[in-house]
Amino acid sequence: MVGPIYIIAISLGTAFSLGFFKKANRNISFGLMFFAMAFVTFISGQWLYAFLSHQQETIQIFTAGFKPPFSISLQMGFHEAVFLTMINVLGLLSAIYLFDHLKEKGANMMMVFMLLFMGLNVVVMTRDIFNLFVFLEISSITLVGLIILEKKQDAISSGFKYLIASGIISQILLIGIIAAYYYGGSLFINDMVDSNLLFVKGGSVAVFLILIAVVLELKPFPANGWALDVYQSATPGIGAIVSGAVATTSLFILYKLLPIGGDAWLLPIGITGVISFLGSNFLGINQKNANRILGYSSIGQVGLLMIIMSLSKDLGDKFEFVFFSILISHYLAKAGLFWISGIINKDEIGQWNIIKNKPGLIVLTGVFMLTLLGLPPFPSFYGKWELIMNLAHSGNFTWIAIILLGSFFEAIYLLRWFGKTLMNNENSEELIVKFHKIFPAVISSFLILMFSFLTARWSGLMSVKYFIPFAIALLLFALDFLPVFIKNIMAIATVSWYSYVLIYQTYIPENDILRIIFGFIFLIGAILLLFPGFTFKGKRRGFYPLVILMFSGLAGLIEARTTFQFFFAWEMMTLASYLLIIRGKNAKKTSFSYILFSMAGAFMMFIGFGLAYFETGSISLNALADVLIYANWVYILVAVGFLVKIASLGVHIWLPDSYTEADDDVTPMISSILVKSGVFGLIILMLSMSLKNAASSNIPYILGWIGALSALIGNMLAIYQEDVKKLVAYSSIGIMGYILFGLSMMSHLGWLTAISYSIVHFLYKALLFLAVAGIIYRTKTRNIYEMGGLIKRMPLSFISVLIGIITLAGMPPLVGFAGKWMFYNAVILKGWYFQGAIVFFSGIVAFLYCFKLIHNIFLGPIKDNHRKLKETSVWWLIPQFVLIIGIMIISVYPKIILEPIGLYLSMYFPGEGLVWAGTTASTSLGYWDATQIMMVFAGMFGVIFIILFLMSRKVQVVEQFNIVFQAERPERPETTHYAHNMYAPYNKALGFLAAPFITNSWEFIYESFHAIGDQIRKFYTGNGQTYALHIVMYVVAFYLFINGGF
Amino acid sequence: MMEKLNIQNIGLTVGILVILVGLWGLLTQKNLIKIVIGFALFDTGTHILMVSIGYIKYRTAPILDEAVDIRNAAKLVVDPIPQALVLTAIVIGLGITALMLSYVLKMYQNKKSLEINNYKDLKW
Amino acid sequence: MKIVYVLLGLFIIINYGLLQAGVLRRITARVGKRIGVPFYQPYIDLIKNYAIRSQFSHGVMFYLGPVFRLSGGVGIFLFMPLIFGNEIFSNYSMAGDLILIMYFMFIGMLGMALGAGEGGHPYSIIGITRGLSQFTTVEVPFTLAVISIAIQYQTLSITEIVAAQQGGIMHWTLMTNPLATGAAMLSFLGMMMYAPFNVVNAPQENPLGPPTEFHGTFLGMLQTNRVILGVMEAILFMNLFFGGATNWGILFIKAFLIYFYPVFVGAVFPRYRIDQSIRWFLYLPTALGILAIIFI
Amino acid sequence: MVKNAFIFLILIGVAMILVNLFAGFTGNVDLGQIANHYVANGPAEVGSANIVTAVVVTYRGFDTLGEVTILFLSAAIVGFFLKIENTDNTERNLKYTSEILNTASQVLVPIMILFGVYVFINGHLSPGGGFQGGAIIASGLVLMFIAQPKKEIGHKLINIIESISGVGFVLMGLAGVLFAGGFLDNNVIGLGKFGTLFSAGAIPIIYIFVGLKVGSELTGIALSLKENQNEA
Repeated sequence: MVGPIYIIAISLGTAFSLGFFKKANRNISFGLMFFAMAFVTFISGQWLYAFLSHQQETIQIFTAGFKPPFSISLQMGFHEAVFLTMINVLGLLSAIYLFDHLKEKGANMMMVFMLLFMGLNVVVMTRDIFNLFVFLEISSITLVGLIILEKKQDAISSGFKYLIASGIISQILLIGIIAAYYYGGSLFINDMVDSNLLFVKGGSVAVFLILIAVVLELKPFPANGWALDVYQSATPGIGAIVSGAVATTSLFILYKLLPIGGDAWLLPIGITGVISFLGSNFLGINQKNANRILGYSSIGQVGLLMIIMSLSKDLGDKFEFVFFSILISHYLAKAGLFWISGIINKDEIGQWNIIKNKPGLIVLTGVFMLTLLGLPPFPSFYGKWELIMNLAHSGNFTWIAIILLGSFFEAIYLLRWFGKTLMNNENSEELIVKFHKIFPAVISSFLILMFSFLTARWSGLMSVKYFIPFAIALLLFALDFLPVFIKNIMAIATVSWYSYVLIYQTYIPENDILRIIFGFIFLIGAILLLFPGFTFKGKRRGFYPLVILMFSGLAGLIEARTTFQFFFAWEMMTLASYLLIIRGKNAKKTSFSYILFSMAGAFMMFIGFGLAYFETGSISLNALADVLIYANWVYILVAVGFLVKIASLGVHIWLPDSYTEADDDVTPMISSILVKSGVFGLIILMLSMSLKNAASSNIPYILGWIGALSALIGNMLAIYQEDVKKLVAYSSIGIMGYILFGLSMMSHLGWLTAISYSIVHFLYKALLFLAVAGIIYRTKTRNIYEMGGLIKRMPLSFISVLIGIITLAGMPPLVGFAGKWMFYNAVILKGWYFQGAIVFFSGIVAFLYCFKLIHNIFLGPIKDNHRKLKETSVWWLIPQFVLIIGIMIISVYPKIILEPIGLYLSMYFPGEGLVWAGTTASTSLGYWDATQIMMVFAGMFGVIFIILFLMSRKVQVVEQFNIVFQAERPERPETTHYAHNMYAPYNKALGFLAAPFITNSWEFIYESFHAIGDQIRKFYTGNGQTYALHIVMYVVAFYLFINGGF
Repeated sequence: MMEKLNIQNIGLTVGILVILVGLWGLLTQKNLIKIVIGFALFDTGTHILMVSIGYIKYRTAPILDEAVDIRNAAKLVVDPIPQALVLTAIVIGLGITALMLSYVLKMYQNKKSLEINNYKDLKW
Repeated sequence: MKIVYVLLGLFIIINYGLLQAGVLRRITARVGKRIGVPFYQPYIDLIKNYAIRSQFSHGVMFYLGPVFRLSGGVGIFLFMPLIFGNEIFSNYSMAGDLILIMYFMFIGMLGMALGAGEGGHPYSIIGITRGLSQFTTVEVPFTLAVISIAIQYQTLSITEIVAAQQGGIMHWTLMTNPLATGAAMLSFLGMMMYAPFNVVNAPQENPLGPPTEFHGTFLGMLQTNRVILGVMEAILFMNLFFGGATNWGILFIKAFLIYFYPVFVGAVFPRYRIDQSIRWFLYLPTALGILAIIFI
Repeated sequence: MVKNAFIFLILIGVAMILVNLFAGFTGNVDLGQIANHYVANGPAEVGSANIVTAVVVTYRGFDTLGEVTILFLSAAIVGFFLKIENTDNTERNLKYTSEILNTASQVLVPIMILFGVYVFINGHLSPGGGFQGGAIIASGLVLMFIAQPKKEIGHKLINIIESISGVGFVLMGLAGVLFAGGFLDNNVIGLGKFGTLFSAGAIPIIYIFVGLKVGSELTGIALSLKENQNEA
C-alpha cells in the first residue's frame, strides 16, 4: 500500500511544480492538480478499505527517521482513515464543482486549493501539536485565499475579518502550546495526554488555552460572526468546503486533543455545543440569505456533534455509530445544499423557486434538507434514534430536551425554505445547469442513499423487508416518465398486493380484529381512493412514489411491534403526507404548519418512548404497559403526537387549510385514512397504558374533555365556511373529537362506538370528499355559493352526498344512528353527562352544515354557467358507489361489524357491551333493532310515496324563478345571494364560539420567536473588530466559567 | 526581589505586556493599518514569551563550535527547541501579516477608506 | 294483524289532531276577541288541498320532500307506545327506544328542508336556515332533560319510563324530577314553533317559510304531518313526564292540556328574533337542564 | 469611551489568564529530556554544529516544510490578489529616487545577495540559515526596487526559482524516505566531517533550497506590493 507520507509529498510536489505552468495552458495545470488530488483520495480510500476489510493495525509514520517525541510523527488509524477519505472525497468533488472558477483564476488558486486539503490531511494525521499548529495555519491561510476567489468587496472584507479572527485564535493556541511544552516537556500529543499537565500549577491554563483555541476553531456561537460572513460572502463552492471539510477536520482535532483535558473537559465542551446548537439554530429562523442560513445550520450541527462528543461516556459503544451517522449525513447534505445554492445563485431563499420546473434539482434539495432534519430513511434518523434512546437509557433528559428543541428550530427554517423553493414562480428566467456543477450534488445524494441503507443495516434495527417500500418507491420514481394511467395501475396493484399479504395472509389467520379493521381502512381504502387518479392528465411527477411511501408508512404502523418500528413508520407517513400536501397549488404555507405541528408532536412522542425505555429498558410496544413511575409523562407525551394527527382542539389549526389546499384526490386520502393513524395510535397507547396499568387513569378524563370541545368547535367552525372542502375539513375535526371522546371513555361501549365509528367515518368522509372533489372537478370552483341546482346535472353525486350527510348526521335508519345510540348509552353508563351533552349539541350543530352542503350545491336554482355541466367522471363515481354499498350493508345489518368488535373488546372490557338477540342489540339502558327499523321505515316511506303518487296526477315540472339575489351590488354580488353567509343569525347568536383565538395565539408565539431572534442577532454588528472582541470575551468568560469564576 | 528580577521573568513580563498592548491596539484602533500593527505586536509578544521560556541562566546559544565542547554540551547551552519553534512562528506571522496588509491595500483601493467601521456590509 | 291496529291508532290520532287543531284555533281567536273558524275547519282545508287537481313540481327532491316529512311524523308515531299496558297500541316501540324517536324528528325536518330547498325560493331557504338554527339550541335543554330522566330511571325505553311513573300523580316525573320537566317543557315551546318561536314559518306574513312553496297534495301531506307531529310530541312528553296514559281518554286529556300550553304561551307572548330565541334556549332552559342533572 | 473601558476590563481578564499561565514558572535549571537528547546526540545523529538548525531542518523538518509552504501560499495569494488587472500601468508616475540611494544600491545589492547566500550555506555551522539568508537576499532586492522603481523584474523568473527550490525540497524529503530513516531524514548522502562546510548530510542542500525559496517568495510579495503602489 502507498504510505500516507505520499499524500503530503504528492500534494506539495504538484503544488510547487504548478509554478512551471503558470503561463502554460490552464487545462494542463488543472489536470495535474486533479490527478494529484485523485491519487491522494485513492491513498486514503485504500487505507480505509484496509481498516474495514481486514484487521489493519494503526500505524505510525516517523519523519526524519527518529522516534517521537524526538521527531514529528503521523498516525494512520481507522478514524484517521475515515476522516481523510471524507475530506479528500469532498476535495475531489469540490474540484469538479469549482472547475471553471479555478480554471479562470489560474495556477495560483489551484495551488492554494489543493494545499488546503493537504493541510487538512496533515492536521488529521499529525501527532505533534506544534506541527498541528503549523498546518492549521496553512489551512486557514489557504481558506482566506479561497474566500476571495471572486474579488467581491464583501468577500474581501469578510476575508479580512476571518484573518483577524483566525490570527487571534492561532496566537492563543501558540501561547498554550509553548506553555504546555514548558510544563509538560514534550510536544508529542500522546506524551501530553500521559503527562500530568492538568495538575501542574499553570499547566491546566496551558491546556485551557489549547482547547479553547480548538473550540474557537469550531466557530462556537456567539463568537462566530466572522465565520457567518465567510459563509455568506464566499462562493458557495467554498462554503461547501468550509462546512464539509474544515468543520469536519476541526471536530477531529477536538476529538484528538480532548484527552489532554481529560474528563473534566467533557461537560464544558457539551455546554459550548448546547449554546452553539440552540443559539445558531434559533437565529437561523430569521435568516433570508440562503448561504447564511446554511452557515447557521452548519454551526448548529457542529454544536450537536460537540454535544455528542461530550456525551461519549453515556453513549458507550453506540458513540461511534451515532457520531458518524450524524456527521456523515451533515457533511454530505450540507455540501450538496451549498452546491445547489451555487447553481441557483440567488441570495434570497424567496427566489429559489426558479427551480420549480427542474424536478431533478427539487428532488436533490429535498433529499439534502430532509437528511439534515434526520427524517427517515436518511442516515441521521438512525443516529438521532440511537442518540436519544441511549441518553434516555442513562436518564439524561435535559440533553434530550435540548437536542430536540434545537432540531425543531432547525426544522422551522429548513422546511420554510423548502416550501419557498416549491412556490410557483412568475418570473420566467431560465436556469442553466452546467454538468460539472450538478454532478457533485448528484454523487453526494447517491452517497446519502447508500449510507441510508448501510446505517440502517449497521444499526441492526431494520430488517431488509422494511426496504421493500423504498425499493418500490424508487422504481416508481425511475418510471416517472410513464403516463399517469399506467403508474396509477401500478400503484393500485402494489397496494392490493400489500393488503393481500398483510390482511389476508397475516391478520385474518391470526384473527387480530384491531389490525384487520385498520388494515382494511388503510389499505382497502387506499385502493378505492386511488381510482380518481385515472382522471388526471399528464405525468403527475413524483406523486406515486410519495403515495406508496405514505401507505406503506401506514401499513408499517399496524405492523410495528417495537417503538422504533412505530416511530419509523410514523415519521415516514408524516413526511410522505407532507410532501403530498405540499404538491397542492397554494398549499405551501399550510403544509408548513402541518409539518411543524407534526414534528413537534413526533418529538414529544420520541421523548415519551425514551422515557418508557428509561424505565422498562425495552423498546417493545407492549412494554409501555410496564411503565409505572413515569406513566403520566409517557402517556401525555406520546398522546400529544397522536392528538396532533387527529387535530384535536388546540393543535387543530393546521388541518382545515391543509385539507383544502391539497390536491382533490389527496384530500380524501388524508382526511379519511391518514387521520385514522392517530386513532390507531391512541388505541394502541390506551390498550397498553390505560387498561393494563392504573397508574395513569386520570388522563383519559382530560382527553375526554378535549374530545368534546374539539367536536363542538370543529362543527361550529364548519357552519360558517364558504369553501366546500374547508367545510368538510372542519367537520373532520369535529368527528375526530367525537372519536377521541369515545375512546377516552375507557368503557366497552365507548370503544365500540369509537372503533365502529372510525370505520363509518372512513366510509362517509371518503364518500363526501370524493363527491365534492368530483363536483369541483366539473365546476372548477370551491366556493359553495357559486354552485347550486346541480341535482339535475349530477344526480349520482347528489345521491352520494345525501347518503353521506344522513350518515354523518346520525339519522336513522342509516348506520350513523348506531353511533349516536351507542353513544347515549355509553355516556349515561359512564356518567360523563356534561361532556356528553356538549357532544350531542355539536352533533345537532352538524345538521346545519350538512344541510348547507347538500342544499347550496344541489338545490335551489342552477347557475347559468353550470347549465351545460355533465355528471362527474366515472373514476370519481366508482369508489363512491362502492362506499355507498358498504354503508348500506352496515346500515341494514350493523351486527357484522359490531359483534366481532364487541367480542374483541370483551377481552379488555369483560362483562359490559351489547347483548344481541337476533338483530336487536340491547344494553342495560335501551335497545335498538337496526334491521327492523330499516324495514319499517322502508315500508312506511314506500306507502306514503305510493299514496302521493296516486293522488298527484299530471304533475307538471316548472323551472324555479331566478330570484336568488335580493339586490345586485356592483362589487361582490354574491354577498347578496341567499347562499352566501347562510347562517348569519346563528353567527350573530353564537359566533363567539368560532372566534379564531387559538390560531391567533399560535401565530403570536411564532411572531414573538421572530421578534426575539431579530433582537438577539443584532450583536453580529458586521464589524470585524467587534467579532475579535467577541472571541476574546468568549475566552475570558469561558476561563472564568471553568474556574468557577461565575 | 533581585532573584525574581532575572532575564526570564523580565522576558515573560515584557512578552505579556506586549501581547496586551497588541490586543489593545487590535481591539480599539479604528484604522485598518493600526489594527494590523496591533496584531503584529500580539504576534511579537508571543515570540518573546517563547524565547524567554527556553532560556537557562548563564548558558550560551546551542551551537557547538569551539566555544562549547561537545562532551558536556548539555550543561552549557540553552534549550534549542523554543528557538526552532520561534523561527517557524516568526515566518508564519510574517506570512499572515503580509496577507493582512495586502487585504488592507485591496480594501483601500476599493473603498478609499481605512476606517474599519465602513466595512460592515455583511451583518446579522 | 298488528299492522291493522297500527293503522287504526294512526286514524284515531289524525282525527283527534284535526279536532284539537280546530278547537285551539277557535280558542286563540276568542282570546283575540274574534269569532274564529269553525272547529271542523282543518278537515275542510285538508280535503280541499288533497282535492286540488293542478300540481306543480320543481323536481325530484321537491316531490319527495313531503314524503320525507310525513315519514318523519308517521315514524315517530310508529315507534311510540301510545297506551301503557296495551300491547296492541304500543306500535313498533320494540324496535327502538327514546333515542330513536329523538333522532327520527330530524328526518322530517331534512325532508322538508330538501323539498323546499329545491323550490328555489330564497324565502323558503331563509326559513329553513332559521328553523335549523333554532332547532339546534332547542334540543340542548331537551337532551339534558332526557339524560336526567335516563339517570333517574336507569333506562331509555319509553315503556319502562312510563311504567316507573305508574301509581298516582306523585310518581310522575313532574313531581319526582321537576327540574328536568321544566327544562323539557321550555324546549317543548321551541319544538311546537308557536310564538314566540314561530319566526321560522311565520304564518301571518305571506309568503314566508317553507310551507308556502307547496300546495295541493304536497301541502295536504305537510298539514297531515303537522297534525300527527304535534300530537305525537305531546304524547312523547306525556309519556316522559306526565305518567303516560292507560287508556284513550286519559291520553286525549293529557295530550290536549300539554298541547294547549304552547298555544297559550304563543297567544300571550310576542315573537322573538331568531338570534334572540337561539340565545334564550341556552340561558334559562339549559340552566334548568344542568341543574336537573346535578340534583338528580 | 464606555466601550474602551469595557475592553480594558476584558484585557485585565486576559492578563489574569496569562499571569496564571506562568504562575508555575520557575526558571529552568537544566535541559528537558528532549532538548537534552538533541544536544547530546544531535552531532552524532545529524552532524550539524548548529543544534537549532538540526532541529529546524531535520528533527522538526516537517514543520519547516509547512512553514515554507505558508510563505509560498501567502506569496501566491498576494500575487493573485494584487495582480494588476489593467495592464496599461504606464501612466503610473513613481517617486523620483535620489542619486545617492541609486548609486549606493548598485554597490550594496550584490554584496547583500552574496551575504545572504553565505548565511544560508553556513546555516548548519553558524547562526543563521535558509530563512535568514533568504530574508537578506530579499531585502537586497527590495533595496533595488526602492532605488530604481522603473526597473521591472518579471514574476516569471521568481516563479521558476520558487518552483524549482520547492520541488527540490520535497524531493530531498522523499529521498529521505527512500534512502534513509524517513521523510526529510538528512542522512542520505553521509554526514561528512562534523563542523566542516560539507557536513550535516542534506542540511546544506535543503537550506539552499529554503534560502532560494524564501528569498524569491519574499521578493515576490514585495514586488506585488510595489506594483500596486500608485501615489500620484
